[in-house]
Amino acid sequence: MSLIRIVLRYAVLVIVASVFAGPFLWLLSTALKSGAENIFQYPPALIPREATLDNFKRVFEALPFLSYFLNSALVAALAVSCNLMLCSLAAYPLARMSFAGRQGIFLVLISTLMLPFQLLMIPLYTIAVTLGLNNSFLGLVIPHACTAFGIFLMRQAFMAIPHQLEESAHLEGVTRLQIWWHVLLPLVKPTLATLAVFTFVGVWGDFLWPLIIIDDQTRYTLPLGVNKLAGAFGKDWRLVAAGAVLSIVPMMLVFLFTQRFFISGALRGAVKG
Amino acid sequence: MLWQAHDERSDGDVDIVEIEFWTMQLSPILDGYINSSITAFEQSHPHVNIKWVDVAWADMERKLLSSVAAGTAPDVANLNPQFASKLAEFNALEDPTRYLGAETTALYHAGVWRSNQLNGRYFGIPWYLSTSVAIYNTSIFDEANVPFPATLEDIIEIGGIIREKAGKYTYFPSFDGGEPMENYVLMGGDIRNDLPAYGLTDASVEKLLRYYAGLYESGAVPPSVLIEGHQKAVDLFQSGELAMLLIGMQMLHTIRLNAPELVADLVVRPHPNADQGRANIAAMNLVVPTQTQHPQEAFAFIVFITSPERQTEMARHVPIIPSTPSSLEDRFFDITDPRDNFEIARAHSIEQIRGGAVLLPPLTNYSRLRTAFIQHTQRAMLAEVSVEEGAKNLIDDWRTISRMSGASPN
Amino acid sequence: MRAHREWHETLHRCVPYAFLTPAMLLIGTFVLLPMISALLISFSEYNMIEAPRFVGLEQYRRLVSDPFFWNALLNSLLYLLVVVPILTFAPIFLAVLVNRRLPGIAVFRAIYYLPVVTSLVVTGLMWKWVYEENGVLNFILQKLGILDDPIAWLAVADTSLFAVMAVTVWSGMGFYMVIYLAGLQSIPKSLYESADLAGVSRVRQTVFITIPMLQPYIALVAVISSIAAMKVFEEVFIMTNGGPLSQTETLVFFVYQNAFVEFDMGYASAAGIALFVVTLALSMINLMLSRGSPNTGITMYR
Amino acid sequence: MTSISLKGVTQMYGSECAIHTLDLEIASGEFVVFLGPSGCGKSTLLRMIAGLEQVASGRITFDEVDVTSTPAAKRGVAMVFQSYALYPHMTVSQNLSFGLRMTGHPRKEIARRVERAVNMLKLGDYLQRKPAQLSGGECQRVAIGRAIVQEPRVLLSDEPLSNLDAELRSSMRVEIAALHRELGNTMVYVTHDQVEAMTLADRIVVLNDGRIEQVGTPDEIYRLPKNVFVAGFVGAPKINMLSGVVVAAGSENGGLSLRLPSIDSIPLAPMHVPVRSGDKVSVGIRPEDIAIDQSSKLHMLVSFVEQIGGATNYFGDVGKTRVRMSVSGAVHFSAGDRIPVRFAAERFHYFDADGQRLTSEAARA
Repeated sequence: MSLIRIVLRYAVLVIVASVFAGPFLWLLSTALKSGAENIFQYPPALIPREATLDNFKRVFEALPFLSYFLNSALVAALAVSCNLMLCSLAAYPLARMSFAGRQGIFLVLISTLMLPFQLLMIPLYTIAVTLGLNNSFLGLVIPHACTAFGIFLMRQAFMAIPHQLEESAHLEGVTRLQIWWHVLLPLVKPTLATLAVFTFVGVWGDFLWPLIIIDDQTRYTLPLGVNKLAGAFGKDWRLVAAGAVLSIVPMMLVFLFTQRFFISGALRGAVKG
Repeated sequence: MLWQAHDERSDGDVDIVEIEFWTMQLSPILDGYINSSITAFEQSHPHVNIKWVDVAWADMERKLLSSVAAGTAPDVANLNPQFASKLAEFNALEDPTRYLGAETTALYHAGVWRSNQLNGRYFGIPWYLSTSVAIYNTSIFDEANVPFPATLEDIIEIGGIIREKAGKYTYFPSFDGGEPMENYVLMGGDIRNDLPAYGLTDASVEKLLRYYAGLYESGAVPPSVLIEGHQKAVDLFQSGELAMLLIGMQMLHTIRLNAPELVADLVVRPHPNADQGRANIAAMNLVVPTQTQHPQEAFAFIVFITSPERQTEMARHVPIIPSTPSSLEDRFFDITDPRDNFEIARAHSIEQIRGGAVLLPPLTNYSRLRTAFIQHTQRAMLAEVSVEEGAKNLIDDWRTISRMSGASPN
Repeated sequence: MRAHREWHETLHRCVPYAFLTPAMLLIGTFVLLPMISALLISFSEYNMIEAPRFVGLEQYRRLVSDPFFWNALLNSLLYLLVVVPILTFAPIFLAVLVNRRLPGIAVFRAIYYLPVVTSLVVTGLMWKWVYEENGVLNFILQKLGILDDPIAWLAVADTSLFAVMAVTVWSGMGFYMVIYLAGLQSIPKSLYESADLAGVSRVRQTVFITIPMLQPYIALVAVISSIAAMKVFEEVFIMTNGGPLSQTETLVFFVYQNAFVEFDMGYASAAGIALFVVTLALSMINLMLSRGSPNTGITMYR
Repeated sequence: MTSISLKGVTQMYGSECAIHTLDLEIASGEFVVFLGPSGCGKSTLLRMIAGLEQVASGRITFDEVDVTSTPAAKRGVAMVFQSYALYPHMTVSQNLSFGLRMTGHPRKEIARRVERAVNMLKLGDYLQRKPAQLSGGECQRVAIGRAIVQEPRVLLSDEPLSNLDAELRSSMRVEIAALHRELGNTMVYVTHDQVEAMTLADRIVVLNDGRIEQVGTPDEIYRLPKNVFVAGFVGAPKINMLSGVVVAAGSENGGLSLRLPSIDSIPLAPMHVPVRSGDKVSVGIRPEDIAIDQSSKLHMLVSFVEQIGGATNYFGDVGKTRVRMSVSGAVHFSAGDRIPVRFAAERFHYFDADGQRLTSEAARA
């Protein structure tokens, strides 16, 4: 690429980035503003007069944020591993095998995406209570443990893998389960990473369900904590902003870590021609 | 579950009763107070174990509703009267008069106590109260060179001048909660459960709609009143874009926190219409859902935590007004520093509460009524319909709803 | 010998179901069961406190004659019409933009993804601030001389729905960008190399190579984003609460309002089922239009 | 060493018939090539033998044992795919040993088999590389190696060389032939390339439209094509096919000649002609069976000349009939020239109106 091209590209990258990052600058700036500063002044002041980390400290003092963090992390880890495992298992026959009811099962799965959660929440809660899952980490995982969306996504990925890879393994006497684990899963790593991030985002930001299923404050997840922050201090926006920033950071880290998997050329050289 | 019951019985006399207690947004500020209250109660009632759950203000309805639907309702819950009355409508709440004697019920603010009934049944016990006072940003009034409004209607003209001279908005009449209907009563109207169309009259509804239309037309209120609630009012006021707030005294703390440099310009006055003998009291209730297995213990706990002593103690921790008038005799509520806005606001609040009432009674089909009321008020405000037509439509809707619920005797 | 083979056959036939069982158990219990329950509730009157009472098609009759339902349905369809095409195609360019090995590109990717990982509660708060009368958008537009008087974007009937749509687009772009990034990896480099040799411009390469090659992913995104568009709720709930004057009420908002504000679960469920039917129909059309039909990609071997 | 027998095998795709009732015997240790245009069903047939596709009806037996419903994995076949189908995330050595590892073979056994394949195919230099780092030819070797380590009863190949360049293809052909000699197992090989088929096969099965057109040695296929399709498909440049009516034409050449739609007529061979006067026939003449003969009365108007090293191909018209002619040696004529040509009538192939070969007792001799 020529120099002009590179400069142009970065210019576009930066302009687009400013649209995406803009509102966050306000969030960060509010989180960094000290108590002596009016956060509602006009015209808006983006740079804090004297930046301080005090608000973050106060967040940790006010609420057991660290334990909310750990709860969220535990629930997210559980949900992500469950979802990756179960979705890719279920997606395999849906993408690659022929059996009675395949079309029907697939349609039912897709159709489950189309009812709003708000409607399913009360019956789901009743079921969770019946199974004794209320107020437990397992209960928090339920709506994310196996998602139709995940199955859909994995199915799409499996369908893109050349059949011969699977057939040749099959001729070698390799079992379906072994093919799934040793041949297919390594090849859909980008999609697995994608699904992992999506699931993580879903669990990490889930608010409605934890709110209903969790009573015990020691089992609170981050969004519940941030929500509490928003209400508890007569809407001290500085604390709310600090809490929001704290809840976003882990997800950014997860994304930065996993994104290299999206970009790996996993299928390159798998099949020629 | 079976074996558990068996276990308890074999243990003989030690039957531990667990009472689940839901509050609205009291944690973590009141952690110390609530926990010590619970400990004190448990000491005097060794067979009761209180499990405290704190829920954010905005989430209480969803959470309580789900738990009622799934049969896991708490034993004691802290609700506002409107939501409580919705539950009461379906007989989901215990009647406290079945468990409490007259000497206990007499402890509470009589007007507030009376307002906790629907169709002749009581459904809640008042806990703590608040009322709106007026907070003015004097610098804006000075800039426009206008006096503070003496009545709600005055805001129209004064707001127009402020808009013109200072380029700011004056007032933010929020549409969340029951504010428009409370204003209707404040302006002389009446809302009653036992009349057709709940007692609305053309003249007074037109008066209210004219008021809202006037506010909007003169530029006294920002367009965002259509989509946002009182939180927005506070934010606007804090940013110096709004000249006045009609709001509970506790908001002074928030303003102090978020916009410290504003404090010097603030003046606190009674609510503009309060001196006409009508001040609205906002009450927080404690209720006992009928799903509870232990109503006796639940009410015992409520009586304990709403006792005059506990409420006085509570007021020392957070800016509330106790629902037990005897608490207000405490020296704590006296003004010690006449320049302290908050103490002035509290004095005004106590004054208003002593002579005030819950202006909006519990209504059957409350949320439908509220939705219709707001819809028509906003239409009139935006001049999409004439004030007369808006009033007619509003009353028609209320009449339909009242017939639907069979609440009125016609 | 023969019995052995038959046993083997049976076992073999069970394989697909064995793979599906764990997922179907979970989805059956925690999604299908609630779905069926919602369907049953839509035929009853249910306030969540007293037991449901069967009323037949009454709730649906109410729905048909309720102007607020039609308003919500129209708003949702308008939402779909505006948001889905943008969310289906714009992220392709975003993905192409960051699908390069350049220094610091990971940071840009992360920034574009930032809105996705932000809870809609926080997003709503931030954008309310942007849209305010004295907010940043008006500030910038006035500075640039595009606007004379500030507009209360969310509170004015003409702009409110579109302002909310913009937030949906903003917070969804990164999500679909990631899907496309995964898709871009499957396009052979040689296609671009030969286009380079032929002197085809980068923009044309995107249009004539990337987009056709991403076909299955585009189908996926189109379906998912339509379903998401029909389910828009949080943005509305947080930013406008359906206002001004029902201008931004969507179907799910309508469902929520009736369920959790009016306690009218039967009616809310009927509206939810209606939403389901509309979404299903739209998705079927979408799947049929795109080549990613559920039929492709199966070989029969054993 | 395994013999394969297909009896009455059919395959349907939906309501389309992909393989029509088909019988075929493959002897133990034989190298059989399925030859045909794309879409003729040759890959389908191969996959049915492998067990990758089900059989709608009919029986497949290996060594007299019915394997029709035996799963692919249990048939003892290995397959080399056109696309190589190497696992991109595994090294060459992992690729080779994968199947054996998964099926729980002892480590020593795996090492022995892999080593044998590595030596046979000279894979030693890139055992630790991944497929993306290999050239096409190297990938092909690995793919074959992976099939060999299975020590299959039957080795199946589905157009294994079609992605290689011409030079590599011819050298791999030699290697595959050598491999078959060394391994000695039954091999079934699918290709659309007649050169591959001719050079490798013990027997060729020509397939068209889901049917066997002819089974025979390469020589039989070329010399005695059973029908118009086989005659047309095998041989390059393509055989000339002239349709016309047999007429009695004086005494010369036994008195028969072929009247073409144009005024031209071509004299037929003097004796043993399986046709009679008045028959409508097609006559196939290989381009190399047409020669330049100054004495001939027939002339070819050359429209295009193709020089391919040892031989020259002329394309042109005799009368109004398009004709291809192949002459060994260098170019003598160019487009626009009129060349006197002679048809070697004794090498004519006669086909009836249905395209089937006409054979007289004498002609066969």
